[in-house]
Amino acid sequence: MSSNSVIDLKGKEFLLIGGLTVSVALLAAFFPDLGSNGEGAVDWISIPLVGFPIITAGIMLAFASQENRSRRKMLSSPVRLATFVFSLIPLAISTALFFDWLIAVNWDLSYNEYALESQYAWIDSIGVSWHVGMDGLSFPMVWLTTFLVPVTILTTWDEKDGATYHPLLLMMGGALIGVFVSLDLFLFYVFWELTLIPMFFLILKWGGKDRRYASQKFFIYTFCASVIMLLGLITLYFMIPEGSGEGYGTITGRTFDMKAILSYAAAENLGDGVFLGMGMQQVLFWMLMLGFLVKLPAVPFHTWLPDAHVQAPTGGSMLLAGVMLKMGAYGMLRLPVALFPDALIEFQDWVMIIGLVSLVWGSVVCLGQTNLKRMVAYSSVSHMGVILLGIASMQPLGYDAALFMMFAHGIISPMLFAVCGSFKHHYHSMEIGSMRGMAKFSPYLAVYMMFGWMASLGLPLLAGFVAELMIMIAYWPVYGWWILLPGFVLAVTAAYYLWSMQRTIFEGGDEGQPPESMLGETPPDISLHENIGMFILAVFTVIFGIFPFIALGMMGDWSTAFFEGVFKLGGI
Amino acid sequence: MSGSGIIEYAVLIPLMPILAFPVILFLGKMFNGTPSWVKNVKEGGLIALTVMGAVLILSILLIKENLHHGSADHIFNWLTSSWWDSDTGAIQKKVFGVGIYIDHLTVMLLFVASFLCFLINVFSIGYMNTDPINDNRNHRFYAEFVLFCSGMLGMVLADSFLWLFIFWEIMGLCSYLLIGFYYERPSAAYAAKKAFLTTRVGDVFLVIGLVMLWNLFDGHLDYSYVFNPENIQAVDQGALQIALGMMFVGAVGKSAQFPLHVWLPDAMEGPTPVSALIHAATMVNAGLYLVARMFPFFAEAELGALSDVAIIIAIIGGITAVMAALIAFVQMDLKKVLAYSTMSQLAYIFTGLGSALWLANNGYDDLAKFAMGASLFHLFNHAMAKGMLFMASGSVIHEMHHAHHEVAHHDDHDDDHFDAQSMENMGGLASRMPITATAMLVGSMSIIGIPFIGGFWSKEGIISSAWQVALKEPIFIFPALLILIGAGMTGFYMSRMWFMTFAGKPKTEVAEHVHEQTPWIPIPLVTLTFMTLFAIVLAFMHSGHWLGDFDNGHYTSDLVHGAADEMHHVFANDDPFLLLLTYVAIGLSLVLGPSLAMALYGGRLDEGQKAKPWIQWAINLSSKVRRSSHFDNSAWAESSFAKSLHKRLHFDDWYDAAMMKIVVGFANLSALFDSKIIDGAIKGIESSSQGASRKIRLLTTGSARDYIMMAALGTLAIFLMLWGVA
Amino acid sequence: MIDPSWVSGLAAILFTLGLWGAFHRKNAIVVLMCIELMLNAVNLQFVAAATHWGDVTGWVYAIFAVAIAASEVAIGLAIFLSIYGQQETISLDEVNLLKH
Amino acid sequence: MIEPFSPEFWKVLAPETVLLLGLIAVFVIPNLGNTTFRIPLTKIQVPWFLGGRRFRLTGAAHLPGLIGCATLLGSLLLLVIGQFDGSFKVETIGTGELVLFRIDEFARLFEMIFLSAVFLASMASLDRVPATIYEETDELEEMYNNRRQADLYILMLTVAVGMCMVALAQDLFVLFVGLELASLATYVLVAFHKETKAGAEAGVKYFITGSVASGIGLYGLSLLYLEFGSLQLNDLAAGWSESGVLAIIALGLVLVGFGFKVSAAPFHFAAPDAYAGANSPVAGVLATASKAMGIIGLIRVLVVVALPNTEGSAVWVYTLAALSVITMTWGNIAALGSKNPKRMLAYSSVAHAGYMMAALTAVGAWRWGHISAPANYANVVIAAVLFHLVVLVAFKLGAFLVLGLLEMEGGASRLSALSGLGRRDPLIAACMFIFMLALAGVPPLAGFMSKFLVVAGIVSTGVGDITTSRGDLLIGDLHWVWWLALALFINSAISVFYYLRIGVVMFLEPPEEGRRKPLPYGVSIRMTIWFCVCATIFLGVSGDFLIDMCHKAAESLNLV
Repeated sequence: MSSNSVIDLKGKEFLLIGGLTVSVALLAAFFPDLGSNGEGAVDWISIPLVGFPIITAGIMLAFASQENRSRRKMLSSPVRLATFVFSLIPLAISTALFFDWLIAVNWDLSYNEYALESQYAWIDSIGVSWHVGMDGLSFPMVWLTTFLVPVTILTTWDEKDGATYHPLLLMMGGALIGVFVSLDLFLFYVFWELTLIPMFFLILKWGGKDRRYASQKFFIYTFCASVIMLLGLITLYFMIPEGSGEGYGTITGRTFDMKAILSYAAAENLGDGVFLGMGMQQVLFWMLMLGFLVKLPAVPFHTWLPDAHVQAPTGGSMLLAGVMLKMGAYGMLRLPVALFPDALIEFQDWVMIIGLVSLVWGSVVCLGQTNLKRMVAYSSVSHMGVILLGIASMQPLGYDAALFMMFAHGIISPMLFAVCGSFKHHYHSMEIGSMRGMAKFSPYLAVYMMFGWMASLGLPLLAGFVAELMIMIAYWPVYGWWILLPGFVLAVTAAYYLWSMQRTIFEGGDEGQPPESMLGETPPDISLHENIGMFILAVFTVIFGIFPFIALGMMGDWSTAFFEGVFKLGGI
Repeated sequence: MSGSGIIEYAVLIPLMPILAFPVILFLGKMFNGTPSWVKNVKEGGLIALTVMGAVLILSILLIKENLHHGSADHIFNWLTSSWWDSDTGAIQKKVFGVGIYIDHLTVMLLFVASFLCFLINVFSIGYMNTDPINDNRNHRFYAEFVLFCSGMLGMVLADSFLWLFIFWEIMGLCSYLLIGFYYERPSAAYAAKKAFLTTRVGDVFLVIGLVMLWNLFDGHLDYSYVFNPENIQAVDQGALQIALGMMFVGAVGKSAQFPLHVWLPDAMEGPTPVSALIHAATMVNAGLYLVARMFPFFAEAELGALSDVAIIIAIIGGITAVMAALIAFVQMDLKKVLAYSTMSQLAYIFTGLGSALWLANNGYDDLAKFAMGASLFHLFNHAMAKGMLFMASGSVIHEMHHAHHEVAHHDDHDDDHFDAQSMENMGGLASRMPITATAMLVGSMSIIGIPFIGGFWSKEGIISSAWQVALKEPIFIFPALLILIGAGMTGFYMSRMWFMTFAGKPKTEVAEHVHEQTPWIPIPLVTLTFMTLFAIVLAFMHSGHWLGDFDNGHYTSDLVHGAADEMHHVFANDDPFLLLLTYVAIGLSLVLGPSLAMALYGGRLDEGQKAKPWIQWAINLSSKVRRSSHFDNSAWAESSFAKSLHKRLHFDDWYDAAMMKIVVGFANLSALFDSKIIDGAIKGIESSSQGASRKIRLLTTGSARDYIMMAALGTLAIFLMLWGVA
Repeated sequence: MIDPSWVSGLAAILFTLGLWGAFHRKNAIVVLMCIELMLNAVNLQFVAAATHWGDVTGWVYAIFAVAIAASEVAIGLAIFLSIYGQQETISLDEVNLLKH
Repeated sequence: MIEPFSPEFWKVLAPETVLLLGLIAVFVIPNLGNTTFRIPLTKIQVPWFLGGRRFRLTGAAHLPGLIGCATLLGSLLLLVIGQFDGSFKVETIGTGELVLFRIDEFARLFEMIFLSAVFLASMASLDRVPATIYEETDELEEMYNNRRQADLYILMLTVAVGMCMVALAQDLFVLFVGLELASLATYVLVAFHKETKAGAEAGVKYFITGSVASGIGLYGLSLLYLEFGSLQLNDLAAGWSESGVLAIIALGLVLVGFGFKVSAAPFHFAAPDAYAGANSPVAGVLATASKAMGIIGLIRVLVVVALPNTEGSAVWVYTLAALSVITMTWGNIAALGSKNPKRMLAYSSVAHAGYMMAALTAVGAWRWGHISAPANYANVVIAAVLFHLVVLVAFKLGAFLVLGLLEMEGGASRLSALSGLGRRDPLIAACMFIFMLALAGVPPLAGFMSKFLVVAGIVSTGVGDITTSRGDLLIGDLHWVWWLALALFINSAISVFYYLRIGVVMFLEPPEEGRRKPLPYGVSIRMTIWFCVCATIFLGVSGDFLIDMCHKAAESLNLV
């Protein structure tokens, strides 16, 4: 009776293992059933990519979080191993889907067509269905997420309280994939908000000194913006004519089905008129954009990001910068741009200005930062501005650039944050200038820092360069000499990155100057796990830098189809 | 031009070093300190050398096949995207390919690059591996070294401006890494950053230029498309001119020309092989290569449409030539003199290229090809000579270090601030380092343009070409005059360097103990000495003709006729103006400059010291000149101009001030603004809502009477509103 | 017979008085009386309206209202007693432990 | 039409009958004892059983609770079974012209809300007012004895009966009588902890303010009667379009009466005090069932009566819109800085009232002005409100129950009482966090679904069918109620701040001094919390059947 928990402590390992087994069994049992969509094909998305990580992580969390501290410590090593193994499953599946190992997938789709699509009835009364699918826009992001989760787990292997930390990362990954695969506005929004919760906990429980403020700011800021977006979505919902059939509400007669809405909007837009008329397009465009701009984040809605990043644990930062920011860009391309192309054309310059301001402001502010992680966070703001420029360029090339930027930044920025995390972890200081000559003590860390910094400042043959080059190409014909500003940013980016390296890993004389926070101890180099994690990231940065066509082929097909399907001739 | 034969393997030339990069890095990390790794593999040096040897062989095979006509090979499509025409709705595929493009320009630079990379690799094994300061980090040097070679070779072989830029940036990275090789020295870390940032400024413009070019040429950056005369004539010539001007800014940065020259002298913080390879012989030539690559645009564009760019190129060259030479007058650091000399000589080539481009654009095709040939020949000569000079200076510095250690060891000299690179500590080394002294002498003569030796042939060509243009375009008189003056100045500072180092009596005890003893080092010095002297053969082979026309140029193997032609052309030109010019130039560079230097810095060696006979004459001559002239330059040395020369004409100060005060100051302000105003607004909303919350909760007074009163007031309000609506 | 509208007017006045008293007086008992006053106004109104419409339901309503008033008083007094036992005051202004 | 007290009557009102029987049982059974009654003038002692020394079985302290819960559960089960076994049909109960009750989906749904809320609160109270004494003080002994338990459950059952009456009533006066029955019982419930200062004070304030409000409402009813000569909903609705000023005044007064029940600003002032002083399960009932009761009143008066089938008839839309915006903003802003979790929840419940009133405004807008929304939209909006009320029982009550669990070991009136909960009892903390997220409207929880539906309802009216009638749309073409949806969302965004703060306090801050021990166990309160959590998640993830139910209920109002 006096026990503080309903479940007896002793049987918990069994429950844990049992729960996992049950979830795996569920996966296997439902596969032929739940797993088959209308055409009898196997559903590779719903359970394997989305459900599995969330459910397994949820079960592990539910059990691990009930334990007291010492038992959690004991549990953490089997749990994180399990988490790591489980996180490899989605990665294997998404990789296999790309290489057609499981089934032949046609990624060369026309606009508003999706591969591996499946739809199940869910909330029929208001026209919500569980509708998932992938196309050239979402698949790279899905792969990126499946890739980053195991890498993040590996990199932050030694994070304290691993029994709950690593499952949270896995859960976050599942929710993020959910965002990218959902083809139903309601489902999309559900996952969109669901991603906040694991992140909130990651910051709150594993964060730095100001984690209380940062976690709340992160949550509230993005939540505020997304409710405005939700209002836009609901308004849109009632503007699509009633219909019947799968996905249409039995009570409202409308549908939240993204595919149906997109095809209706495209038909209207490509016809004589304008979908909903210009006035309404503009309003809805900005309502949706607001949610995505904050998530992106674009200046002036960016201030949550540095706070969140600086306080977040390394793994949280890696996923936050790697995938979560891209949700904004993804959403923009998926919804407002696709639905309201005329509004985009009308506000092309505004989108460009926001992008440009983010780009320039982010990089200039970077130069004034003294905290390594804060600097990297602002550099993310700057890089995300590039995506807006791509969208504003109104060219498939620009869209490809934006997509590739999302992808490349998704590989590079986790590395940057992993480096920052290692600084924090091993030197207990992220103040630029508080140390000198760290390359002497931590050659590996110095190498990864150098590599990540160089990749981020757009060194050719590393992933970041392709997108920057393409964005400049797409930008010039539309905006001409404004290109000097992105050019200026290229130089400033190099300046703050090099300057920060000069004042951390370089200099210091023959003895080196460890930070005061080391209290006179010799700083260690990074651990094996960090090393492996960053090495994997580095390898992929190089691979996608030298062979960008691996990802760009799919993206290019998508953007071509997108332009054919969305924009009217002579529209610009 | 489609690929067949050896060109199919050309891709290996940049690929092998780039693959060697991780291999050396990881092996080095693994076997660091293992005796066999140090002794048998030279800490990775031999791996690099093997690779570079293979590259050299492959390059020579490739060169052999392409001596007469170029060829090209498409390897794969790097990335594909599309462009949407909003009027027709047509979506056009845009392909960025990867390929190899070889013409005479490529061939020449490929040789320069692979040859020098190989030789400097040999030199490095001698230089780096015997320096205790480099223990356990030479693998890093060799890894970065091969990566750099890959960048240089790749840039030369690339078949489009895009890939040129990509490899260009890789070289930039390696330059950064290698300058900062001794990262623990603040000066090296600073210099590395400065080099990267300064070139980055140029690169930004280069990118913009490329983007403009891409747009002009309908989504193409590959040479085979953009050099097509029809395509060139089809584009807006004004826009093309701006694009080329933008690209030129990139070249200015990379080749350390005014006003982006400040990084090169500081780059000497890197190990000497790096200075030799990157900052003298290869990477700094990238800018020249880029400008030379633009030649077809000028040749095929509308007459005179692009001449403004050509003039700007020449003027920048002229200014830099004189400015760098001036600063070189006062430098005491051996390597810095060479650095300024590099800047100055590169500036010559720029002026030559400017002239060539102007001539090409204004329809003087033959003159243009001559000028282009001369410029590129000078590039060749300069690369060989300067590479050698740097290696020789490295040899001097290295031996000075050794000697310093010896001396300090014997005498308990606790002199940590001894500067092994300062010429004030040298002197009289001619007898103690015969090979080095010889190499340096030949190299200096080549750079000065002493008749018949190396650079003379090309330098004359550049000066005469510049004056040729000046006759047609008055504004060109300015650069032409500058480089003519510069010729004399070159004569002065190169001689000054040589005499201060090798002639006279040793100025310090250390200099007395110097011996030439390190293995590996002499090999490249000797090779390059012969290479420099060999330039006369190349000149007689009319390599200018061959170089000046990238695809169809030809050379002659009939040396006798070639020699006659060349001698006639140079020393007995039919054009009296050019003839006069030649002799003025020779007079300045051969007589005026060196004699001034001799008068100031010449002198006999120590008693009993005897230099090799082919050096001794110069020493004897200098002591004679000095004794006979009694030239006193102290007034000049005290002048404020000299002081500002010591301060490198204040450019560095101004740039640093601009960077630290304006840019960083602005950035700090921005950061403050960001956290106080933008984020402050968010925080303000929060705190004001908290305040509102407190106020609104104060209305809940706790007294039920107030509650009832509020309810009554609410009732009243409801009445009023209902009333109003009804 | 008195015109029902007069009665309605009286009810309105009573109601207003009751409401005014409810928030003007401090003593809980007096406030309770004021509430009774309001309920009495309701009763009057119902009776008057029933007469006006000639409908018995109004009277039934009135009787129910009386019952409601009575139970309200009962409960009210009980609660007041308990607070008086505790704080020795039934001044509504002094019972303000819970606020904001 | 079924005559009252006919056999048919008892059959159709079986759940309510069970409640009444249970009420009597709670009255009688705990009082069974060994007393005898001497027949006067004789010496015959007849066992009388009421009073005296209680039997061991009937005197057991937990008995009243069990009877009460069993009654509520039985009644609830009867309701649910009746609803789902297919035998359900709409019945009216009355005599002659007068209709007293109408048993339709709407009424049944509300009864389910009421009964489940009261049932959960009663379940939780089984622990909250423990049957066994764990502290040896006279006062507590007094408090936890059998009699006191019986009182509590008598009141609970009375509340339930009154509320059911409100749900069924077809005559405004009957409705009001039911409302008074429930209200009077809640006054006592709030003051149940008369021994503590806060409890008694809360009771006083709630009673005074509530009485005034119901007095105002009753006066409004009397005016309505004066105007129409009847308080039958049908008659009022039929006659509304020809009514005069008196009707509008009456409407305003009635609005105040119900406004107090839903705790709309500025009639909400007593609510935070009452919630803070009452024990938590009771506060939970106030925030859910009692509020739902007020909403029934609003729907009956505003939507059923004052919304006749002609355009431009809903004169109250602007009033209600203003009221709703003020209410939600006031509630949220006030909750922002509140350091007392119970007061915070009270303010949040004020805000929730504002959301529902905004939805009702949309219904009114459907019959007001130039809007051309399809007729069935009103049903969608009302369904949304009903859904909100149902799920509110899960997470609002759940949140109060967690506070109740904390009250078992001390107070729960400071935010710091929650601190360290994540460490002390992760499960309960997780539950609390889920409730908070649900209140904030974070998907995929029930709170999101309900807020989503409410906004969807408002927007549906705001958008109407302008898309089919007009080509080029501007923002001005939307009906102004659309802006209410915006206000609602902005408010719910503000609200995240204070909901999240609870989470932060629970998971981040160290426990208070003296609160380091594990929480008291309390099987039944934990079970109810668990039930609430499951319902919160389940209804959020798959609320389809509930939406259908609510929609059917809304349709049974026959608005269209």
